[in-house]
Amino acid sequence: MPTLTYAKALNQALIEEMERDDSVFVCGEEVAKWGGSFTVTMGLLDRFGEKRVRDTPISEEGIVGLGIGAAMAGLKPVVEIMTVNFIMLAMDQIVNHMAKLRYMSGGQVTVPLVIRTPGGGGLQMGSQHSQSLESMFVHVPGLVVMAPSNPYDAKGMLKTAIRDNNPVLFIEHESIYNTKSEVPEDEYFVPIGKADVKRQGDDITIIGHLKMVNVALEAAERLESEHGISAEVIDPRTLAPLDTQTLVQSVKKTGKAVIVQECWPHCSVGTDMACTIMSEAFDYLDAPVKVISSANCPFPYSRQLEQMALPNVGTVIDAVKQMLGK
Amino acid sequence: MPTLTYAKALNQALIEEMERDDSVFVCGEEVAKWGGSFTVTMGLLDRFGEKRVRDTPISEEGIVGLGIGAAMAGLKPVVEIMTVNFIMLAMDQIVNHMAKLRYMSGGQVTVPLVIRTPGGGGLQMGSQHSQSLESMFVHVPGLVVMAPSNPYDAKGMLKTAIRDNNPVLFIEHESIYNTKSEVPEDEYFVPIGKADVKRQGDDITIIGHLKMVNVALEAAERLESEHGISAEVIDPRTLAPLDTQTLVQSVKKTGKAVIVQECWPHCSVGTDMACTIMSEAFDYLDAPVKVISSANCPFPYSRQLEQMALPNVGTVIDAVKQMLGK
Amino acid sequence: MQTGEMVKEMSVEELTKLYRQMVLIRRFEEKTNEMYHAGHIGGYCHLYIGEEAVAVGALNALQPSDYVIGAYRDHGHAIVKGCEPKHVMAELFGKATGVSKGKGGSMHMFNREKRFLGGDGIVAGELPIAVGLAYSIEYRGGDEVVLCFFGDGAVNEGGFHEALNLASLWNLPVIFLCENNLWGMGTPVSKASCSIELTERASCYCMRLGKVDGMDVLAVLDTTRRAVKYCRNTRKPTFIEAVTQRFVGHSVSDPQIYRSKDEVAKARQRDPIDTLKNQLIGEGVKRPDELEAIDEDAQREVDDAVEFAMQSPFPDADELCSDVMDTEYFSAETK
Amino acid sequence: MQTGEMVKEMSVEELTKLYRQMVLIRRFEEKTNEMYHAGHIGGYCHLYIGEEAVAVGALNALQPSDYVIGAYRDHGHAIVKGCEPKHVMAELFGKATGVSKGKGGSMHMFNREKRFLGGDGIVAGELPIAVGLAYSIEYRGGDEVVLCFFGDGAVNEGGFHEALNLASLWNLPVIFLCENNLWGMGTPVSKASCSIELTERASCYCMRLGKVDGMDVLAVLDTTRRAVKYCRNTRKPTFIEAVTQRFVGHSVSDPQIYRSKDEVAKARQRDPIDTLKNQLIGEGVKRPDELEAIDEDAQREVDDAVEFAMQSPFPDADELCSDVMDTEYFSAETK
Ligand SMILES: Cc1ncc(C[n+]2csc(CCOP(=O)(O)OP(=O)(O)O)c2C)c(N)n1
Ligand SMILES: Cc1ncc(C[n+]2csc(CCOP(=O)(O)OP(=O)(O)O)c2C)c(N)n1
Ligand SMILES: [Mg+2]
Ligand SMILES: [Mg+2]
Repeated sequence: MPTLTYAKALNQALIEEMERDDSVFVCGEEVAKWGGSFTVTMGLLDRFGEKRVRDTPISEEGIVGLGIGAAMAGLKPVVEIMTVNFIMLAMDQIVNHMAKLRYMSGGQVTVPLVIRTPGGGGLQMGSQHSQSLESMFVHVPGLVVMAPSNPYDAKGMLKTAIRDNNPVLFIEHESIYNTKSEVPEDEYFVPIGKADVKRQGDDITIIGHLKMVNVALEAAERLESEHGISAEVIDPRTLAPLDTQTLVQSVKKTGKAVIVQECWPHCSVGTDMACTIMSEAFDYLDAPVKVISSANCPFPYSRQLEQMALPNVGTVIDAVKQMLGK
Repeated sequence: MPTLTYAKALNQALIEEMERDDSVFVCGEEVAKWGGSFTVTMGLLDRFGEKRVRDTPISEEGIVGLGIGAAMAGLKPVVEIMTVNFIMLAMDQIVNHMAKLRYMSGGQVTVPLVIRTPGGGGLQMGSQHSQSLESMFVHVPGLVVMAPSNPYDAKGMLKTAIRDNNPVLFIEHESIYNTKSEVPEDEYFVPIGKADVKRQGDDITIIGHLKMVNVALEAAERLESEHGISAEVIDPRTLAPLDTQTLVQSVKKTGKAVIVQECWPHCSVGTDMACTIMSEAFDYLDAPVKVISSANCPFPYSRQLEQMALPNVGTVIDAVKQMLGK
Repeated sequence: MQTGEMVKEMSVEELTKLYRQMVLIRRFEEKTNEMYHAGHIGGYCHLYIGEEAVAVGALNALQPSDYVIGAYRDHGHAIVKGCEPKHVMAELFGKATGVSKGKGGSMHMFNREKRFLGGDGIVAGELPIAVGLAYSIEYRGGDEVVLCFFGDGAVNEGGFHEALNLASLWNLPVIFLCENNLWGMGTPVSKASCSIELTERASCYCMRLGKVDGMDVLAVLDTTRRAVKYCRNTRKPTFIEAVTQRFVGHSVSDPQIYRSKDEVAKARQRDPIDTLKNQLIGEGVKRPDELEAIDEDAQREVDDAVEFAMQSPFPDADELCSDVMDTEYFSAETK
Repeated sequence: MQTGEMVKEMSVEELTKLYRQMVLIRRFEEKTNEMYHAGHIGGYCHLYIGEEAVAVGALNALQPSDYVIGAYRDHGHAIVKGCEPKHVMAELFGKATGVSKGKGGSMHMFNREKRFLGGDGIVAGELPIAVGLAYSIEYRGGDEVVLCFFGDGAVNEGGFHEALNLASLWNLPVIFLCENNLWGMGTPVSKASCSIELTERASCYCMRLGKVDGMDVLAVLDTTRRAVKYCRNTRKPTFIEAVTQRFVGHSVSDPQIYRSKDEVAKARQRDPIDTLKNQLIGEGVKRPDELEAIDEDAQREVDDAVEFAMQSPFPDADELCSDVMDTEYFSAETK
């Protein structure tokens, strides 16, 4: 099976869907000539031309609105917002329009728009360029929120997102675009709302999304080899709607859970999942679910400080050991 | 003691602070001539003149930015965003600027800006005008988030918000502006980060904010008189920073908690508090904390549907009875 | 064209239609106000009384396949673009038979089939969406245009700016029609916009500009027709300012302390319905009694609409959580 | 004024200062690039090489109490407004001695005392804030002005529109200075703005407009001086487009596939430093060896800045969660 980077897997998904369906088009800042800030749309302009691969002005509100309108009229836009930090400028279009048009119109209008946008920290981008803001979208009913952690999922999920009839916030992560994994040549899809057990284990469940899946997996390996602890690692993949069942089942089995996220702690994906798990697996839990988040502060620029702000393998291992009394 | 409406109590707070401190000014859509969509700024224009009470164009991003700049230069702006729904247009200024300038500047810059804005549903305003979006602000470090439930708190909290040196999101509720309570004539302040036990009880803790405090209190009265259940009712008042201690102490005493909120369920103030309580009072809990939220859908216009979408006294009573096996 | 000439050139049917639509909206809105105060309608409710000539004139310049999108003062636009008054009234009543199943309400009338894509409650929120609708037309090589309505207040929102730049930059067929009724709630244009000439505010987007008397339905029709023709042929956007007047409050519950009774009285002297009525009678197109018959017929239609709304059921409880998403998510099996 | 004449009229000190500041920025940015690739600097890092004449010319038109705010390409602005190069370099190194304690980084240089209110990483994010700074001046009846820098790309953001309207509507003393370097990342102005004349894009806000050759420091100084004078006297905003060129990539890691080597080579022929150098020598203000001494001195200052940054400590761990809030919340007792 060929090995692809996360960026390239996304690129393939776009190419395949654009070849299949004329109504799919891509627009955003620097997606065409530049090939996307993170190279995801590289080569698309040459292949599909300017009508379908379009550089836009720096107008986040405008281009999300553009995507909504085009989707309402039956096209399948894939709008790239360069990073999730800038999506704050398009929140009105997302929260008050994209998420509500179907409902407010009594089901007449559909908005099959995919917004692709990467977030995450760890690259010393500073306070305004390091955020993980997916929790805000999970808060709002009417949106599908997807967040792939590896090339295989990235491709299969983006293809699904484009085919699906709902508005999708498709969150990527800036510092995993070059990570590689095997990606089948045959067409495949990763379904919406289906978590993936990335590693089987019995002693504890570790849940993470995006880059934190890698962190969780590495922690799990070391917990096994260094401490004899068998950790199950689950990637929800879709954050809304959440595959509660898979998470709860695992926790019922292990009796313990750690959630690790790059989001800030409050009103976050992490505490929300923790609440759900503690509610639904209450009698199975040996200890409260532990949520490891980024520090509750804007992200600092300075490297050491930033590293301290972010969860890492060490913090996950420590949390697990503490929970298991080891 | 005189009895005031919530709107009038806020109005008094503004007048007192503006009389005391020349650097306090008010601006926003319809705050001057109209007196504020919900009458909170009524009479201020006549009293303080246009420089200090200013109608703005419909430019939410612009006027929040204006408030930030003025605050950075040492003024004390109180910006009104007509309703929290429209604040989505100013999210970039709030999330990427207001909340971060102090940190990014290494502590040099302070932003003593208060943004007042009401949210909430129940008035058939439809999907775009009925939201409770405070969870999004609680998610973001760097902001104080306050949400008074009654005239007394409203006045004391707004005065504190204006005097405090931090950026404050001051969330009001559209359908309680005419509720009344006693408000002292002497000056007083309600501190940031201090929850209030609105009713003492032993069997269960009910937590709510804004209008849901009234719902919780009414439910508690009926639980007592109709079912002999003694419920403690707590209003966190400040949502960030949260007075975790008061909440947890109460739950340690009662062993059970219901949280009721008008927010949507996911990544919300409610599930976040539930997660905190379940973590910190894990061994004291007889059952998982129950979170009652608005239905996970955009708010419908039709009256009956809307009423179904919102938590009410009945849903709180049912949840409590179920939890207590009654 | 002088509108006097237009009366001579247009067919009786066309002229009658304009008259009837304006009257229908007027009666509809009056009844809406009554039903609001009787407790049948809730929430925000913004009436179009006084401004009828704008929607009627502009929408009659379109072909049915053209898209329309607008703001929250949308009852009139919805009706002219093809929603039945009874379905609009039922929406106001929050009934299952409403255009949006009772879920949208006053600000969110939709009729996808008729290409009426809403009612938007966010000032200027519809402008970027209009640009997207136009993009879809160009994408498919169609000949439709998009007519986008918004108020004078919307001109100061960032979304206005981004939308007009995009439409101009990419040559997209949108007619941006600013309904300048001189007020945004209690704020006059002069307190909101650095220029009171709203065409000046749109002058930096390299698009054709027009200004029209929004109290004259024939003038609006004429100006919009030219704009539509230009837009359809050149595939470029245009901007029209229609200066109009709302004879009533911003919403049904506005006490209007910000403007004088005099101002309103003066405005009412230029009632667009009377203007057309006088033209029709003056030019011998219709007799007064014929117009009265139309008035009565409109009143009947509105009364029927109320009756229909009254009789209609409220949405079922399971409507609360339907239409949020397409819960049949795509999966490989459904391929 | 012809810039040739300016050379004759200005004092040697003034002219030397302009020259030195431009050279200092150039050397600073070259060193920054080097330090970035050596791994001492991380994140996004946008250099000002080629554009020096804009910040130097414009900022020298101000008095110290005037406020300045700008975008992320801010090293040069920070230095000219009064940050010491060593503190800017230390910020880039993420050191505790940096202007923002190492927490801000390249895009977030701040010096409150000198009234330099940042570096902003959000395109156009600083414009509404600039309006607020100006409001505070008017509120207090001061005579200061605000100079707000932003790129050509910012013109298409909604925040630009809202800010310019507000400043014009309320007569606020902001100089909106658009640094048009022809590109926003890989997008030329013609692909982003409906008009390539950015003064045209600002023409609808009823404010005075100016355009200046941003490769000529004296022209920028002259134009900005007039703007500042106008602004200080009339308390009204103005807009200036300074057309300039970045000689390097958008950021230190931009391969520049979107433009030809030729374009860059041509741009470099109008190096603003060489232009001033030739004028100074030509008019006999300075001898070549004197200018060389200045170059060397600037280089030394930059080398010292690096040395300072190298030697400085990283922030303590407890800095992570400090400066988030003033945790001494107001309470009645602290009254
Ligand atoms: C983004 C946003 N801000 C504020 C409001 C509240 N609001 C509703 S209508 C209105 C005035 C709009 O005036 P205008 O655009 O002139 O339209 P008109 O009501 O005159 O038709 C305002 C401020 C809103 N709905 N959306
Ligand atoms: C709101 C926002 N959108 C996108 C970006 C990403 N971005 C950073 S710089 C840039 C180009 C800006 O161009 P311009 O304003 O011309 O400034 P220049 O870099 O040329 O100085 C973009 C798109 C951003 N920082 N902020
Ligand atoms: Mg208006
Ligand atoms: Mg540029």
